[in-house]
Amino acid sequence: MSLSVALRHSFADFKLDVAFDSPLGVTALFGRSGAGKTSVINAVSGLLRPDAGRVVVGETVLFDSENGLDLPVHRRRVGYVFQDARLFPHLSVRGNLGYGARFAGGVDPVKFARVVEMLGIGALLDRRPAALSGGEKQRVAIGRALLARPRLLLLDEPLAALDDARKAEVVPFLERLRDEADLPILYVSHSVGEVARLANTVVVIEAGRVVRAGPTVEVLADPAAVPSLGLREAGALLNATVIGHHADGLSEVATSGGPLILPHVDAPPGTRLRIRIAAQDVILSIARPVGLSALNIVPVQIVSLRDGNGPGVMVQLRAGDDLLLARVTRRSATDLGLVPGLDCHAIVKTVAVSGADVMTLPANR
Amino acid sequence: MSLSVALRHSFADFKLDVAFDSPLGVTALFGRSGAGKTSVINAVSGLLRPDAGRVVVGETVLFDSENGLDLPVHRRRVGYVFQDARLFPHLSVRGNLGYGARFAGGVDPVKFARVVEMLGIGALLDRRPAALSGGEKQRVAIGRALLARPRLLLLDEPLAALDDARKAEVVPFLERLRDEADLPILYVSHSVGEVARLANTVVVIEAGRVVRAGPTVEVLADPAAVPSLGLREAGALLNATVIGHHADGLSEVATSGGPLILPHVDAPPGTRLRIRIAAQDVILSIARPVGLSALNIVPVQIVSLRDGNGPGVMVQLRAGDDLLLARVTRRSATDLGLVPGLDCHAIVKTVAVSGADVMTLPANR
Amino acid sequence: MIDALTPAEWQALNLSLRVSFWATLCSLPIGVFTAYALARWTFPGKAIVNGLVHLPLVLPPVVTGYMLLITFGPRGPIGSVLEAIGLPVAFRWSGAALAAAIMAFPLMVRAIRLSIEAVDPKLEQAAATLGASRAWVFATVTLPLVMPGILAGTILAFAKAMGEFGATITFVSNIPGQTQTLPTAIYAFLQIPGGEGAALRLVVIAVVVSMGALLVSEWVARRLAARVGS
Amino acid sequence: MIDALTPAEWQALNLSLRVSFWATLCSLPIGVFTAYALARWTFPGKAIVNGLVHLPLVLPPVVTGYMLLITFGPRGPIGSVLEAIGLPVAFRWSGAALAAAIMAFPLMVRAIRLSIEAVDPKLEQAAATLGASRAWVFATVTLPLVMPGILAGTILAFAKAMGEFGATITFVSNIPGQTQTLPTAIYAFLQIPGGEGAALRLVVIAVVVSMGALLVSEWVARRLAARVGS
Amino acid sequence: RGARKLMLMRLTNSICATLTAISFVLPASAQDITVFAAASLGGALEAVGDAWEAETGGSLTVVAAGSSAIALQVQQGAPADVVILASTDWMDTLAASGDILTDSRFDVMANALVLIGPAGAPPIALGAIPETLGDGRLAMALVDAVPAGIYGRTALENLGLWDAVAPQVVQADNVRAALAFVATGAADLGLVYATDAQAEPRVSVLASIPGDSHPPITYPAAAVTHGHIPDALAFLRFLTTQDAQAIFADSGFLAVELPR
Ligand SMILES: Nc1ncnc2c1ncn2[C@@H]1O[C@H](COP(=O)(O)OP(=O)(O)OP(=O)(O)O)[C@@H](O)[C@H]1O
Ligand SMILES: Nc1ncnc2c1ncn2[C@@H]1O[C@H](COP(=O)(O)OP(=O)(O)OP(=O)(O)O)[C@@H](O)[C@H]1O
Ligand SMILES: [Mg+2]
Ligand SMILES: [Mg+2]
Repeated sequence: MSLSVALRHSFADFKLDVAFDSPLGVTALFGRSGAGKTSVINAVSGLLRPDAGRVVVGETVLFDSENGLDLPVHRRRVGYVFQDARLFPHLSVRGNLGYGARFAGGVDPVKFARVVEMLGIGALLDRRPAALSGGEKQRVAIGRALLARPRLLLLDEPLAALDDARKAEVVPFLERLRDEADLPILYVSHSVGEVARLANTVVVIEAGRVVRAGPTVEVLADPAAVPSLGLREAGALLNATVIGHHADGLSEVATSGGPLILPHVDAPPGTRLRIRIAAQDVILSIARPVGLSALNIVPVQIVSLRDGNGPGVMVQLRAGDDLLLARVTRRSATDLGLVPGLDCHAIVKTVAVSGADVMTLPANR
Repeated sequence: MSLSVALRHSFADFKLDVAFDSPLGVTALFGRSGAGKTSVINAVSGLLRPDAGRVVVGETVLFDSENGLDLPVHRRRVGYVFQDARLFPHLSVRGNLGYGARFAGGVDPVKFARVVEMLGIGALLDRRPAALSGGEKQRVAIGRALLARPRLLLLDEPLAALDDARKAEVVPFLERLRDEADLPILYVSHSVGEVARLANTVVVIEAGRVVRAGPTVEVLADPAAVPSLGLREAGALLNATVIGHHADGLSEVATSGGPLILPHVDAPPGTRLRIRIAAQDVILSIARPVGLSALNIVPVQIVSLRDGNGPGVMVQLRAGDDLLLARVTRRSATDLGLVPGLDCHAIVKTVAVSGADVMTLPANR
Repeated sequence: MIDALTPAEWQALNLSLRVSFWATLCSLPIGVFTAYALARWTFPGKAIVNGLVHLPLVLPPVVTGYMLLITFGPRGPIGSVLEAIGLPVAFRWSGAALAAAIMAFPLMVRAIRLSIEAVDPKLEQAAATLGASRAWVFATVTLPLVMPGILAGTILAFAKAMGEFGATITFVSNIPGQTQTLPTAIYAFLQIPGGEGAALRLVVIAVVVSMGALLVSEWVARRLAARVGS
Repeated sequence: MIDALTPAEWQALNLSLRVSFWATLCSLPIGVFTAYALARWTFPGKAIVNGLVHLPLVLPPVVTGYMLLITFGPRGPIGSVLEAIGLPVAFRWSGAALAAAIMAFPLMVRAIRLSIEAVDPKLEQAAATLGASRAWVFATVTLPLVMPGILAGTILAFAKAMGEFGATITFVSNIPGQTQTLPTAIYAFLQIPGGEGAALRLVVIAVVVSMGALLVSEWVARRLAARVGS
Repeated sequence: RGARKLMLMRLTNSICATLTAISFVLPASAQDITVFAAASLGGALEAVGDAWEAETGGSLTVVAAGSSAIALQVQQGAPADVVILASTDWMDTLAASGDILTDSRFDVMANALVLIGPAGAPPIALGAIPETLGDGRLAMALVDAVPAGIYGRTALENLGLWDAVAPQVVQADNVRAALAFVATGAADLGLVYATDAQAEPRVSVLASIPGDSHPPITYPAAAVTHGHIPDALAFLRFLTTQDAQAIFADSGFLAVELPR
C-alpha cells in the first residue's frame, strides 16, 4: 500500500516542511538528531496536528487540512513504536501487549506467541514495566504495536536499544509483515544498514526539509547521497536470485553481474533477493586476483568517481545491470588509475554480507 | 584511576552476581538486553543498594556491605547519563546543564561552552525538555553529567539515539576527559566499535554474570569472545605509532607488523595509537596481491582457527607482536589451505578503518 | 467506651455511616467527571463551574444548609418536584447524604483533578494510537492511573461527610433515626447541661470509625502504588 | 451590593482576609513538610500523624473548637505558655487564624501529598547523582514539580479558611474587629428573624472574594503548567 | 390566602380541642409525635418523652436544633407536630407565616440569667462586675443574635453596666459555648442561663440577674399547622401536667403561668 505525506508545521524555532510519496512497503526516514523525523511520524499518527498538509495511506485519507479532514488518532490504526517506550505502568507486560488487540477483535494467540518468542519476552509476561530493563521495555513496545493489527506501522528508532542479535531477529519479522500483510511502514533510524534491507523508499530529512527521497536502490547507490547517510553507511543494493545452497552453509545467488557466494540465505532457489553491499566492503582490483579468502570477485566497470571531503573517493560501478559503490582512498584511485569507463574487479568478502544485508523480495514484485 | 566492582543482588526473577576490576580508564560493559548492565551501573551510582558487594573508585570506597559502608548517592559524585534521559522538566536546557555544577563549585564557562558546542545544543539553551527531540534530550543529559565535575562517569548507552556524525564528535571528547582528567568511565554499549576505541577494560555480562573480563586488546582479539560480542563487532586491536602525514590526507603509522596507511589521524608523529581492525574487514591472501585498491597488506602468521556456528571461521593472526582477527568462510579456509603456522598476507582497506577505530594513547601509558 | 454502644449511639453511627457511604459513592462518578472536565477540557463557563464546586467550602455551612433547605425543602423548587415524584430528600437521611455530598464535593474534585493533571498525556496518546477511543483511553489508562487520587478524594469526602454538621442540621435538622448523624448528635448533647460525657463517647466513636477508614484507604493506596511501581 | 460596604462589613471582610491569609501562609511550610513526610517516609506513628491531620475533617467543628479552647485557651497547657511569652491567641485574630489553619490543614496536606506522590522518583535520583543532597533535591526538583499541588492545597486551604465558622467561634468567639469574620457575621444575621438580607450581602462579598482568589490560582496554575509542559 | 388559612386554623383548632379532651378521657392509645425543640431543651424533653410514653404508649421524637434553624425548617415544611423554641421572636415569625396554630401557643416554662465565675469564686454584687472583671473577659452568647445574648445585653444595659463591660464581652454562638469559655477558664465571668450553670461543676453562680432587668425568658410552644394536630395538642396539654412540669423544674427551669 502506498503512503503519501505532505506536511507543514511551525514550532517556536523549528519549521517542518516535508512532502514525500512512497508507492509501497517500507519508507525509511533518515536524518540527524533534531531533523524532524519524530515530528513527521507524530503528524502521520495524528498526535501532532500540522498547520497544513495531507496524509494518505492506501485509499484512506488520514488528514487533509484543505478539506478539514482529521481522522481521530484512534481511528487511524497506526501501530506506533515510540522513541521512548511509553508502556502502561499499571498493566503487566501481557496487558500491554494485548492492549491494542481488544480494539481490533481480540488477541490472536498464534501471533501473540510468535511475537513474544521473537522478542524474547516470554519470561517477562507477568512483570510490570517498572521492573524491565531499557531494551526489554522497547521490545514490549514493539510487540504492543505489532499486536494491535495496525494498518500502518510507525517505528521511531525501535531497535536503538537492542543488541545486534536481537535486531537480527526483529528485522526479518518486520520484513514478513511488510510482505505478507502488505503493511506500510514508516521507519526512523540512524542506521542505514538496519533499514536498507527493509525500505523501498528512503527519505532523507535535514532541518525539517526533505533533501533526498526516492527508491532505496537509487538513493543508496548515489554517491551524492553519501554525505546525508554517513560514510560508513554508504552502500548499494544489488538484485539477485537464489541459485542454490551449498553443503558448507553458503548460498549462491545470481546477479546481473555474475554469481555471488553469500552466507546461508534462508530462501528456496528462485527467490528474488536484494543485497546491500557497503561501499567500504568493496575492494577494487585491476587484475583478477587469486589466492584470496574473498570468494566473490565481480567484473565491474567504473561509472563515476566522486571526491569526498576526506581522503576518500566514492566509486560508482556497473555490475551487469546493477550499480555498486566502492569507497577507496584517493591515493589508490590515482595509483590504480581509476577513471570512468575502466573495467576492473570488485572484491567482496562473503562474510561482509551479513544476514541483515540480505532481504527477500516477494514473488509478485 | 582504578575501578573495582563486586556485587550480588537478587530481583524477583533475576540474579546479579558480578565482579570485575579495571586498573584504569574506561571500562566497557557489554551484554545483551536484560543482561544486567544498567543494574551494575545503578549499584555503582548508589541508586540500587545491592544485597552485598564492594565498589571502590581509586582510593574511595563507595560501598562495602561488609563494613556497612554506603556512601549516599549525592556524595559519590558520579556523572550518570541514564538510558532514559531524565531531564528536569521544570528547568530549561541551560538549567539542566548547570544543575550539577552548583554542587561542585559553579559552572566553568569555558567548559560549558565547549560541551555545548560539542553537543550542538547551543540553539536549545532556553528551551524546556518537553520541546526537545529524542536525540536532543540525550545530548543535554550527556552535557549535564559532564558538567557536574564527576569523579566517575557512568554512561548507559549514551549514544544510542545519536547519529554517527554526532557520535564522532562526542567520543573524542570522552577520550580527552579520560586522559586529561583521569576520569574513570563505566560505559554500557551495544556497539563494540563505539567502545573499543575508549575502553581499557572490557567486561561481558550474560544473564547477570561476568562471562569475560580483561584488557580490551585481549578480549577483542580472542576468537572465543566472538559469540559474546557479536560477529559483526569482532575485531582486534593493534598498537601503533604515528610516523607521519601524507599530502593526500592519509597518515602512516608503524605497527610491529609493518607500516599501515590510515585515513588522517589527528595526532603528531610519535603519538601512540590503538587501532581496531574488524575481523570482517580483513581479507587473507596466500600470495602478496598487487593492483588492489586496498593500501595495507600486512604479512601475518596464522595462530589459530576457530569455527563459528555459521559458515564462518575466525582466524587469529600474528602481525609482528600484535594479534589480528580475520573472519573468512570455511570454504575459503579449505580452499586456501589455512592452518596454524601458515604465513600469509592480511589485506586491510584503509577506508575500513574509520576515525572511530583509531584512538590516541596518552604518552605516559 | 468499653461497654457496648447504646441503641441511640448505634443509630447515630449507623446513620452516619450510611449517609457518608452514599454521599461518597453517589458523588464519586460526578466528582470524577467534574474533575476530568476541569482538568482536561476548556469550555465556556469553566470558571463558573469551578467556582460553584468550591462554593460549599467558602460559605459558612449554615448558608449552604439554608440554600439547600430553600431549594430542596418540601416547598422548594426542586424539593417539591422530588416530593411529587416520590423521592423526597428533605428531613430524610437521603437529604443528609445530599448535604454531606455537596459539602465534600470540592475536596473530592480537587484531589481527583490533581491526579488527572499528573497523568502523563503521552500514555494517553499511546493508548489512542493503539485504537482506544477517548472513552476507552479514559477507562483503561487515565482512570487506573488516577486511582490513588480517586482514593484520596474518596477518603477525604468520606471523612468530611462523617464530620459534616452545619449544613446537615440546617437542611435536614436533627431527627433521631432519620437525620441525626454523629455530629448532630454530638451537638445535641453539647447543648444540654451534663451532656459532655455522652458527646465525648460519640466523638470517640466517630474518631475510631474514621481512623479505621483512613487506615484501610492507606493500605489500599500502598497496594495500588506497589502494583504500578514494582 | 452595589453601594459601598458598611464599616462593619469592611471590618469583617478585612479580618476574614487577614485570618485566611495568615492561616494559609503559616500552615503552608508545615503542610508541605507533613505531606512530604507522609508521602515519602516510613516512621513509627505515621498512621497516628495521618489520623491527627485528618481529625479536624472528621470531627464536628464545635469539637475541634472546644479542643482548641482547652489546649490553646489562656488556661490551656499551650495557651498559658503562649500567654506567658506574650503571644496569646485566645480571643485574638491570631486564634481565629489558628482555628482556620487547623481546619484547613487536612485539605492542604492531602493535595500536596498527592502531588508529591506523583513526582517521578527517577528525577530525584538523577538530581542526587548530580550531587544534590536530600534537602537540595527537595528544594530544586521536588518542590518545583509539586507547585501545582501546593497551589491547589493553598487555594483549598484559603477557601476553607474563608468559610470556617464552627471551630472559630467556639475557640475565639465573635469579637467585632478581633475575631468576627465573615462567616460568624453571617451566622449572627441568620440567627435573628429578618436577618437574611444582611446575611446575603455578606455571602455575596465572601463569594466574590473567594472566586477572585480561585480565578487567580487557576491562572497561576496554567502558567506553571505551561512552563513545564512546552 | 392568609385569611383562608387562618379560618382553617380556627376550625381545626376547635375540632382538635374536642378531640384532645376525648383523648384524655379515653384509655391511652399510641400517639407518635415529633417535637422540634430548641437544643437546650433536649435533655429535659427526653425525660418528658419517657413520661409521655408511659402515659400514652406513644413515642416522642425530640429534634434538637437552634431556634432559628427550627423556625426556618418548619417554615419549609419540616415534619414537626410541635415546636418549642427558646425565642419568642422566632415563634412570632412562625405565627405570622401561619405555620403554627396561634391558639395552641403558650409559654411552657421560663429561665433566668445568672452571672457565673470559676468554681469556688465568692458571690459578688452585680455592680461589682466591672471591677471583678478587671481586664478579664465576660462570656455571653451572641448579643445581637442569640436569645440568651440578647436578654443578657438588655439586662446589662438596664443595669447600667453594658458600656463598662462591652469591650470585654466575648460572644459565643450559643449559651453553652459561652459557658464553656468560663468552664475552661478562657473567660473570667459569664452570663448564662441558670439551667446551664446548674449542671456544670467547673463554674459557680456569682450572682443572679434580676428578672425585671430583661424581658421574660420564656419558651413558647405551639402545634405546627402541617403536623398531626390532634396529637400535637395532646402533647402540648401533657406539657402542662404536673409530671412534665416537675421534670422541667428538676432541670432548673422556672415555672410560668400555664393555660388551662
Ligand atoms: N526493579 C526490578 N525488579 C525486578 N527485575 C528487574 C528490576 N529491574 C531490572 N530487572 C531485571 O533485571 C535484569 C537486568 O536488568 P538491567 O536493566 O540491568 O538490564 P540491562 O543489561 O541494562 O538491559 P538493557 O540493555 O535492555 O537496558 C532484567 O532481566 C530485568 O528484567
Ligand atoms: N513541542 C515542541 N516545541 C518546540 N520545538 C519542538 C517541539 N518538539 C520538537 N521540537 C523541535 O523540532 C525539531 C524536530 O524534532 P523531532 O523530535 O522531530 O526530531 P527528530 O528528527 O526525531 O530527532 P531525534 O533523532 O533526536 O529524535 C527539533 O529541533 C526539536 O527541538
Ligand atoms: Mg525523534
Ligand atoms: Mg539497561
